[in-house]
Amino acid sequence: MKKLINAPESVVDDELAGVAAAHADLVRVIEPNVVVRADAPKKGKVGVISGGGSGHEPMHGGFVGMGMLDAACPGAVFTSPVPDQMLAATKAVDGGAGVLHIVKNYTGDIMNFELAAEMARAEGIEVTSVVIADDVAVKDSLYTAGRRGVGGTVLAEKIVGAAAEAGADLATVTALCQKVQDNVRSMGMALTSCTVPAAGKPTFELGDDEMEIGIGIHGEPGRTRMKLASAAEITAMLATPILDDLPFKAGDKVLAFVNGMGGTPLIELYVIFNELKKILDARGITIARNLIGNYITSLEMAGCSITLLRLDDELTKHWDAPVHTPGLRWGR
Amino acid sequence: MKKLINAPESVVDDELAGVAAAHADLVRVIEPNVVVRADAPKKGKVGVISGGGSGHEPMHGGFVGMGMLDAACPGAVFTSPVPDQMLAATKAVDGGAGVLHIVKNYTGDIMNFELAAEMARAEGIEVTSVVIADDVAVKDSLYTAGRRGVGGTVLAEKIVGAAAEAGADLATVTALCQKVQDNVRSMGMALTSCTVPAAGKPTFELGDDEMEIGIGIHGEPGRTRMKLASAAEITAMLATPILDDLPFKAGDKVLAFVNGMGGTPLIELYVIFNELKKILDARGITIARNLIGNYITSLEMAGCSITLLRLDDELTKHWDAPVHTPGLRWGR
Amino acid sequence: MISYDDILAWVRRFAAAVTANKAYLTELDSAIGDADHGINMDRGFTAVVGKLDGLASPDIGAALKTVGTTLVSTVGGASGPLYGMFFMQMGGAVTGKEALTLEEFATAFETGLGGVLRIGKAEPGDKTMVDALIPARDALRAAIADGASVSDAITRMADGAEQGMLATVPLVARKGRASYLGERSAGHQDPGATSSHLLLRSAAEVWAGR
Amino acid sequence: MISYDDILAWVRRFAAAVTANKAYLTELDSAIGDADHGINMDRGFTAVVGKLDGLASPDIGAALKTVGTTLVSTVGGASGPLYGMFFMQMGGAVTGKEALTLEEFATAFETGLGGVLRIGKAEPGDKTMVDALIPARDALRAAIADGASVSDAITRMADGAEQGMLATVPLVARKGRASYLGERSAGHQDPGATSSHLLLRSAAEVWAGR
Ligand SMILES: Nc1ncnc2c1ncn2[C@@H]1O[C@H](COP(=O)(O)OP(=O)(O)O)[C@@H](O)[C@H]1O
Ligand SMILES: Nc1ncnc2c1ncn2[C@@H]1O[C@H](COP(=O)(O)OP(=O)(O)O)[C@@H](O)[C@H]1O
Ligand SMILES: [Mg+2]
Ligand SMILES: [Mg+2]
Ligand SMILES: [Mg+2]
Ligand SMILES: [Mg+2]
Repeated sequence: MKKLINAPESVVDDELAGVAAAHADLVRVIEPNVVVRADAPKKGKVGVISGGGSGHEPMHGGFVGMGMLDAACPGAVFTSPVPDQMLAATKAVDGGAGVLHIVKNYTGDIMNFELAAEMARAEGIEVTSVVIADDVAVKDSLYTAGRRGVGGTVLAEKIVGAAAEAGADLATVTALCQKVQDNVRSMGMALTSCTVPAAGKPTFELGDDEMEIGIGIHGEPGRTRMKLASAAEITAMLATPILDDLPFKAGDKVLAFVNGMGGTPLIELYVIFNELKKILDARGITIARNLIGNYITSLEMAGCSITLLRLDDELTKHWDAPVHTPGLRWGR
Repeated sequence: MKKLINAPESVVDDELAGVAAAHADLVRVIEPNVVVRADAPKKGKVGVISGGGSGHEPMHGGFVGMGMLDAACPGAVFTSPVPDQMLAATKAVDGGAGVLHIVKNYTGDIMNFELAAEMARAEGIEVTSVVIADDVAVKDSLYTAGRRGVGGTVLAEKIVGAAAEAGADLATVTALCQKVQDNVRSMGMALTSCTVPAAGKPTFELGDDEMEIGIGIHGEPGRTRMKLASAAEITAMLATPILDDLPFKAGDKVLAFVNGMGGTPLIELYVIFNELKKILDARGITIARNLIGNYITSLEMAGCSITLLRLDDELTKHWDAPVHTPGLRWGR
Repeated sequence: MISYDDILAWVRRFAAAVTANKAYLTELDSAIGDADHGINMDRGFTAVVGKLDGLASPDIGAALKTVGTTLVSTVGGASGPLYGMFFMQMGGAVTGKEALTLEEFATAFETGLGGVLRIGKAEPGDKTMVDALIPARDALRAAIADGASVSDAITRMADGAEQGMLATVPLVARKGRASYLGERSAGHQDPGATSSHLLLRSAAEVWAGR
Repeated sequence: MISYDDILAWVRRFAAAVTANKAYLTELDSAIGDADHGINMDRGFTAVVGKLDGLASPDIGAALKTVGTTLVSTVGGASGPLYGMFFMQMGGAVTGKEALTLEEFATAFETGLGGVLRIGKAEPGDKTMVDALIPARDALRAAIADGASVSDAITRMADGAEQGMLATVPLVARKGRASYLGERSAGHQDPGATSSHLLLRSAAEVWAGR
C-alpha cells in the first residue's frame, strides 16, 4: 500500500487537522469529527448537513461553507459516520429553522442518520431527510437496498445549499433536494481498485487489460468486469443507461458532471467530457452547465463517473448562485 | 496501460476539444493547439502566455482566463510545444502592450520559446521572457541545465496574471514574474511512476515499498530512491531543502502550496499540509495563504510536491485578486 | 444460570475473536462489500472492552446497553447500528438482572434480534447477519425444549449460526452493499453472518461444560 | 559527388530508421529522461517524409531547410529545435546546390553542428547528441584528409558517431533532462547521441559502395 499517510488509524484525524488549518476562514472542526461552517449557526437559516465515510474527498467536508453545506460528518474510511456526529452537526448548525439531512442511500448511512434524527428531534430540533439514490448501475427494487447515492449528491448539496443560503424554509429546501434526486442519474467505472488504509491491500484485483463497469464509490466491485475499452466506448456504456433511465429527452437541458474517482487526471476527464458532449449532441440534449474534476472520489481509484441532472430555471439559478467552500467556489 | 483515452495519438486533441466544449465562456482553442482567452486580445493589456508539454493539467490550459493567462500552448505529452504555437499565441493575445512568456526551465521549453520570441519580435511584437526554475531537488550550477520549473509556475501565472489584468505595463509585469521566481522554491516526490500514452508503459519502475524523492513533473526519475516513509517524514524531506535554500526565516509569511501529481487524492494532500504546518510553525514561519490540490501534475503519477512562496503585500494582493479560469477561480 | 461475569466474559471473548478475525472479516467484506467489516467491528469492540472495567453495579441489562450504545457511537457503517441495536435491545429486556436463566437469555436474545430486524428490514435469505441469527435462535429454542444444559444449548445455538453463515454462500444478496453486485454476490460468505457466528461461538466457548 | 536524390534518400532512410527505433529511443529516454525521444523524432520525421514529395526544384539547400523547419514545427522538446537547427543551418550552407562534393558536405555538416552548439550550448562530455556529432565531424575530416571515398568517409563518420554514442554511457549528464539525475545518469546511453548515430549510419548505408 502506497499512501501519503502517517498510519491507517490516523488518516482521518490528520486530514481533518489539515482541513481545519487550511480553511479556518471557512470551517472549524469540532468533536466528534464534524466539519462545521465557521459562522454556524445562522439564526433563521435552515441548516443543511450531510456525511458519510471518508475517502470521498472533497465530498463532504470540502463542501462546507457559504452556499453549500453547514456541516459534514466524515466517518472512518468508507464507513458511515456514527449518530453522535450527525447529532452534534445538527445541533451545531440549527438556527431555529430546522435542519435537512442529505443522506446517501447506503444501509449504514440510512440507519445512522435515522438514529441521529430521532435523537435530534428528541432535543426539539426539526429534522427532515432526503435520500440520494442516483446510481443506475444498481437495479432499483423494493426488495433490495436500492440504488446507491453517488455523484448526484454533490449537485444536491450545491443546489440545496444555495436555496438555504437564500432563506428558503425547511419544507422548500427539503422539496428542492427531492427534486434534484428525482432528476439526477449517475453511473461509474473503475480502471483500478483502491486500497482502504486499514485493510492495506486493494479491495479487488483487476487484470492489466480489465475494467469494472458499474462501480460505486466505496471500492465495491461493479456489476461487470470487461476488457478495457476506448474513452468513446466507456462513455457510451455509462451515458446510455443514464439517459434511458430517467429518461432524458431531446430538448432537455442538463448539467453534465464528469467526475474522477481520485486517481484519474484531468486530461482524461476532459477526453470523457468530449465524448459525452458528442453523445448528448446526437440526442438533442443541451449541456447547459458542466462540472469536471475529482469531486466525489474513492481514495486513489482510477476511473470516472458521469452524472446528468435535468435542469430547469429553478435548479439552474441555485447552481449558479455563489458558493465558497474549500472544494467548490464561484461568485465570490 | 490503463487510461481513459481513445488512442495515444489523439489524447491532446481530444482533451482540447473537451476543454473548448466545456469552457466556451472562458476560452477558445485555435490552431495549432493554442488555448486562448475568449476575449483576447484586450487592447492595451499586457498579454501573458505560457506553455509546455501536456500531461500537467490543469496547467497551463486550465489557467487561461480572467486574471491569469491570456493563452497557453500545450505540446505533446511531456514535450515542449513548438514555436509555431507560441508565435500564434503571442499574436492572438497581443493588445499592443507587449507579451510576457512565462517559461519553465527545460532545455526544450527554453529553445522553443526563444525561437518563437524571435519570430514574434520580427513581426513587431514586444516580447519578454521570465524563466521559472524553482526545483531545489536539482543542484543549481552554471554548467548544467539548471533547476527545473515546477510548482512555482502556477503561482507565478496567477500573480502575474492579476497584475496584467490590473493594467500593469510589460516591464512591471516582467519584473513581478522575476520577483515570484526569486522568492519561490519547490520539491516533489513520487509513490508511483506515470505512463506516457505513446510509450505505453511506466517511465520508471518502483518497488512496492519504494518512493522517489526529488522528481520533476515529467515522470523523470528523481535523485534518490528510498523505502516508503510516513507523511511526516516525507514532508520533512521536501520542506527542509526548500526552507534552507532561499532561505525562509522566522517571521516570514508564505504561501504554502501542496500539490498532487495527478493520482494522489485530496485526503492525502491534507495530511501532508497538516505536517507542513507543523514544520513551519516550529520555524516561526506563517502560512498566510495556501493552495491544496492537483494543479501541476504528471499524468496519473501518485505523489506530491511542496512549493513555498515568500509573500509580501504586493504578491499577496495579486494572489488575492479575482481569477476566473477553468482550473482556478475566486472573487467572481 | 448465566451470571453477570459470564456475560462480561462472553463480550470479552467475542472482542478477542473479532480482533483475531479482523483481517478475515475484512477480506470477506472486500469480496462483496467495501473491505471494512473487520475494521469496523474491531474499532467498536476495542472501545467496548475499554468501557467494561468502568461498569459500576452488576446489572446485566445495563452492561449490555453500554455495549450497544458504545457500538452505535464508535462503529458506524451498517454493522454499528445493527449490532448496537442488538445489544441495546437485549439489555433492555433484562434490566436490573444479576443472573439469567437460559429462558431469560433466549428471550433477551430474541428481543435483540427483533431490533436488528426492525432497523435493518432484512428478510431471511437476504444474505445478511440475520441469516446466522435466526437459525441460532431456532436452535436455542429447540435445545431449551429438549431440556439441554446451558452449555449444550449455547453450543447448538452456535452450530445453528454456523450453518446459517455457511448457507449465505450461494445466496444472491438483497440487502447491504453486497446487493449492488447482483448475481456476482453469489459464491461468497456474508461478513456480517460470519461475525454473528463468532458472537455465538464465543458464548459457546465461554460457557463450555456448564 | 553527393546528389540531390542521395540527400533525399538519406533523409528517407533516417526517417525509416527512426520509426524502426522509436521504441528503443524512447526506452533510452525513459531511463534518464522523460520517455519521449523516439516518439518526438518519429512525429517529426513522419511529417518530414510527407513534405519531401512536394519539393519543387532539386535544391539540396532548400530541401534541407524544409526538413529543418518541419522538425521545428512538429517535434517540440529539446530535439525539435536542435535537429531543426541542424538541418536548417546545414541547408543554408548549400543553398541552390544540386550536388555536393564530400568537402561541401563536410562544411555543411559543420555549419549544422554549429547551429546545434549555438542554441543548445552543450560542451563535449555533457552527455548529449553533441557527443556523437563532434567525433563524427572529426572522423569525416580525417577521412577527407586521407583521401577516402564518399562511402568510406561517411562510414568512418558513422563509426565516429557510434564511438561517441557509446562513450556517453559512463558520463554524468550536465545538459538536458538527464542532468536532473546527477550521478544517477551515469551508466545509461544518451538518447539524442543514439539518434545522431542513426542519422549518420543511415547516410553510410545509403551511400555504401560509392
Ligand atoms: N439491512 C441489513 N440487515 C441486517 N444486516 C445487514 C443489513 N445490511 C447489511 N447487513 C450486514 O452488515 C454487514 C456489513 O457490515 P459492515 O461492512 O461493517 O458495514 P458496511 O456495509 O456499511 O460497510 C453485511 O455483511 C451484512 O451481514
Ligand atoms: N543543450 C543540449 N544540447 C544538445 N543536445 C541536447 C541538449 N539538451 C538535450 N539534448 C539532447 O536531446 C535529447 C533529448 O531529446 P528529447 O527527449 O526529444 O527532448 P526532451 O528532453 O525535451 O524530452 C537528449 O538525449 C540529448 O541528446
Ligand atoms: Mg463500510
Ligand atoms: Mg520531452
Ligand atoms: Mg463493509
Ligand atoms: Mg525526452
